[in-house]
Amino acid sequence: MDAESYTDRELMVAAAAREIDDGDVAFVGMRLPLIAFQVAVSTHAPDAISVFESGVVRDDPASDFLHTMCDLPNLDRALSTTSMIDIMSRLQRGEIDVGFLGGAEIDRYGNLNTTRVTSRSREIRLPGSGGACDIACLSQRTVVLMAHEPRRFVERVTYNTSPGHGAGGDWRARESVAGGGPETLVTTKATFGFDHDGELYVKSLHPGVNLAEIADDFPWDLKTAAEVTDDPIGRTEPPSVDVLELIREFDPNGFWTR
Amino acid sequence: MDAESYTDRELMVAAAAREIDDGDVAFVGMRLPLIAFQVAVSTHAPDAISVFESGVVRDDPASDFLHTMCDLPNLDRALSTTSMIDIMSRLQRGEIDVGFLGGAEIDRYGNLNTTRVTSRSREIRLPGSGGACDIACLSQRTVVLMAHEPRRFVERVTYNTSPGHGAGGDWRARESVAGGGPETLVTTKATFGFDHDGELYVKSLHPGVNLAEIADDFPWDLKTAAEVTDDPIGRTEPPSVDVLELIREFDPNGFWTR
Amino acid sequence: MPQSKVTDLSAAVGRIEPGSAVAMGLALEHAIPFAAGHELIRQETDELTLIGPISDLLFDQLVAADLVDRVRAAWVGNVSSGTGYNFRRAVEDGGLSVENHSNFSIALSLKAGAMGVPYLPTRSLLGSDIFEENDRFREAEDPYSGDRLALVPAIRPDWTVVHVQRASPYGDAHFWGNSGVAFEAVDAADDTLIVAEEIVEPDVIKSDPSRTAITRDSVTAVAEVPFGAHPAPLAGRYNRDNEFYLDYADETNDELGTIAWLNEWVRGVPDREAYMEKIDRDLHVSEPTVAAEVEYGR
Amino acid sequence: MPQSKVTDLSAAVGRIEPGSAVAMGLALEHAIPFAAGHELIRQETDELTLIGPISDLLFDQLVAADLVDRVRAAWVGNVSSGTGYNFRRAVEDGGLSVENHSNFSIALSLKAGAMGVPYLPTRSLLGSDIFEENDRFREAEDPYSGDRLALVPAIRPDWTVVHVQRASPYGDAHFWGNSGVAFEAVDAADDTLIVAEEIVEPDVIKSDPSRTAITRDSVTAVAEVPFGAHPAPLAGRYNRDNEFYLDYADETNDELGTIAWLNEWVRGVPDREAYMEKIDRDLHVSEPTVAAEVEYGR
Repeated sequence: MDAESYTDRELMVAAAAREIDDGDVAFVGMRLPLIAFQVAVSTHAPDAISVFESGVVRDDPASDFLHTMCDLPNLDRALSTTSMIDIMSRLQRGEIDVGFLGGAEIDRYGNLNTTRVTSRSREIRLPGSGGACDIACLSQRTVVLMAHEPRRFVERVTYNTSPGHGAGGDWRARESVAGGGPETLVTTKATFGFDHDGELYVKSLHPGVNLAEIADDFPWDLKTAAEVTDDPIGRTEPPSVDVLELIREFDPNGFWTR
Repeated sequence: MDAESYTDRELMVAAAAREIDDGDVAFVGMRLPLIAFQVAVSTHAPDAISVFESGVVRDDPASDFLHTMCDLPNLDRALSTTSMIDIMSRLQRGEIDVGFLGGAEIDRYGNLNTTRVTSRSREIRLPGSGGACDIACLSQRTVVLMAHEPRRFVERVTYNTSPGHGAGGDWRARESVAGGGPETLVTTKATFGFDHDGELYVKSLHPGVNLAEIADDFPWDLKTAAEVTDDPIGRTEPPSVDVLELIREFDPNGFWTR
Repeated sequence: MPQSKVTDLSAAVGRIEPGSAVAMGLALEHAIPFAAGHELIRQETDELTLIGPISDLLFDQLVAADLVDRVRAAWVGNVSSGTGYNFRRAVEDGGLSVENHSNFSIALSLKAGAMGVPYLPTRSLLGSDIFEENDRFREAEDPYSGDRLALVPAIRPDWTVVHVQRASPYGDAHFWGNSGVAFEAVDAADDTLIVAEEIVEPDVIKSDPSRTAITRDSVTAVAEVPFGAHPAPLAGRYNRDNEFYLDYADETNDELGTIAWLNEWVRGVPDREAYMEKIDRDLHVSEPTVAAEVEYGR
Repeated sequence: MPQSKVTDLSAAVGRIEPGSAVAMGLALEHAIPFAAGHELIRQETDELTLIGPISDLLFDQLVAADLVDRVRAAWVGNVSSGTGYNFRRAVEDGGLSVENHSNFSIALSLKAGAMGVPYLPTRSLLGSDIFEENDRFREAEDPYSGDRLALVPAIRPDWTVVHVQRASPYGDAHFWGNSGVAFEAVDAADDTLIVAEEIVEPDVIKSDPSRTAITRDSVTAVAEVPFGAHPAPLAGRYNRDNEFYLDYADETNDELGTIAWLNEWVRGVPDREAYMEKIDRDLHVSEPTVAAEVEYGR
């Protein structure tokens, strides 16, 4: 294993894992968050538990690689294998501390689209929400993971599958959207926060990335930490050797992370 | 065992058992209906199943005497031991063919009171509805079992715990009460039906009982089968030897039936 | 390592403050947490609101001990004999407020709390005086069909107390046999006390995750109390002690008898162990049915 | 004796008429009734409405076979690779109508059907275009708090098809592992087809009634089909065949490839036995975890 070289996705997993606090109940979806939870509970968050919309509740990493949340290693020695209504009711009761989301598009206020996009005036159908809309509406906070591709950053999503901060300001309260909305976006190039108005700003750049390189990827004037907080733009901490080892244990063939 | 002599309650159980058709899903409450279902499924209704609000579903008699629906013999080798919401949802979906009810008071239109009665101007608190209100509202039909005591027959119940035919006529439809309402009342002296207007009428007298003897028990002019149908008042069939044997097998010490 | 929530029953019940709204006796005649109820009596935790569908004796005992201001239930009595004399006396004397429910309406109240919604709609209740007398139940028109419906608002107990066969020290619990509204009440409550027949290694729970009825995130305290449901039955463990219910009915028909009963069976008994020695009856399951094998694995 | 409902899968699926609304693939990636889906394709049962939360390939295959008019789902694709190419093509070409749901809204739709109420309220959906674009979802004011809520109307499928580990000939079934919305869909449906890994004696089911997920009164037909969920996993029996999902993605990127795939894996295969011979992979659970013992009895 070469700890000096890691993939963008490995970095995203490491960054996502840090967003799970110890004791959190984390709503884990497909792909990278599956691994991020396993890393978090193996390192700084031993008391975190994960819930999956399929009905699975776990307090530890699965015993083998997971293609999906329903692979048998995720069911085996789970705390509970129950129903979707059970899991979604925890979400609706406000008991999910952090939920993970992805998207084909994200806009200035963290709204996400996984339903349909337009490419060269042709409409492209995407798979749809899954549980994303529910997680976006009802989690105490959400963390978004996305490949850093300019076409994904839009002023306003074509279709608002998973509400973020809407049109900004007190939009969530006005629209009765219960949860806290997006708190962090991790792309393959940087980590972003959302300011008091719910607008995206760049918080830290991943190693080797500079601001000029990504600013043009956004069709609006991208805010930075320097404008929003007193802190300058940071440098995203690379994954530690221990964390990389764990990622490669949980995804031994790099199916999701390479 | 003396098949010639049987108790009033044994007769009621036998009559109640006859109200369960083969293939029925029967909502069984406490006491006598517990035994009636066991008799029915052992005789003419082998394909009937019973559901209990506690969460029990059975297709056969319990292996031992039951004081309550939750005694272990009723849970042991049940088809399902589930939740109340599961059972009540079957009721609300309209899938319960017949439900059993009792009451401290019944009125002209089959409304039942198990909440509070007035005795010599003093209010007496009774245990309450349990599932009776739900069974009364939502079963396709209900069968009421009551000791034949004049104080129980009232023009209008003091408190309508379990709606019958309300004020008569199309009251249930007007009030959006979903199920079919009471079809039969079995007392210790006679069996009653309800006419097209929802009013109680005497259908058959138990062996040894004559009409004059019971007519005064009702504070209104009691209708009879002769007025409602073309049939004369019948004579309730006494329990057969086989049925009595079963009742005494299911209630060996006569806890409920003697 | 997750934190152990194991404590003795007395300390666990001590966390339930006077004035609390407590849901208990939720699996109907099955698995009633009598040991916890008796501890409430010994600790004189008063001004309680009790929540449950039917309460086979337990509510009557807490009312007898004068600890209850309000009952929100469908049925309060003694299933073996009918009347709960102390409940009846307290209501008739005006000292106890009752919110009358049907079993389904209390189930839906707790389910609404469990689902995190303010109410659930139902076709039950309509036409009854339970509906008419309580303005918490609202009439609504179904916007799709125009049908008349009843709305049942959520109940969110401060505490839910349940008795289960086995739990891990972290509060993950297996339960089998009929559950009534027990787990809806756990999900709806702010705090849950699990009284377990047996505390087991976490691996036992994890060997059968579809048997898990409660996960740790809902649980405040876990106490191990063998026979903690007596005289109620517990599936696979012990049968109902019907004689006990009949004796209670005989002995609590008046206030003096009730005081004597409470002194003998609750106040004069330090804990469940002493209580079961006093009972001295063998109620264990004598003809076990072993559940068919189930495997998980990978 | 109750009536046996056992029939072969072909006859059972033959009872599903063209034009039916069918809920299947309800436990998410787990226990997907692929065998029944393939039988629908062989029988060319068309004009279907498909209902489910996410459909890991199954809906894409039925769409590929041009049997589907409408999908009511939260997600349609291939969890291993992302896109379901046939679903995507059909929608983009305008030949397939989609009612967009979230997982929770499809779950609540089926739960409302299961509970026998016209709708259930939720705090989800609000603010999303899923809510805005569909006038079946209604806005409501909570009469208790004034809060804004969304109402999700009931869905009552004509048929629900589920795959379970074991069922009795009468239709009482045990299931373990995560269930998604499978049993809500069974309760909501007019008819249910159980595809069972194994048909067992009724006594096996009755040995563990808290494991029972379906009782006979909901069931129309029972078919025994070992490996009937492949390539989906089934708890305790076989793992997910990820290669199969990836191969499908590779081979169905265009219409010709799709036709070839359907001919090879569905139309050219008479039944599941032949299909599994063709798969020739050992997916059995190799390291079983045995569930802790449970007893009932008296």
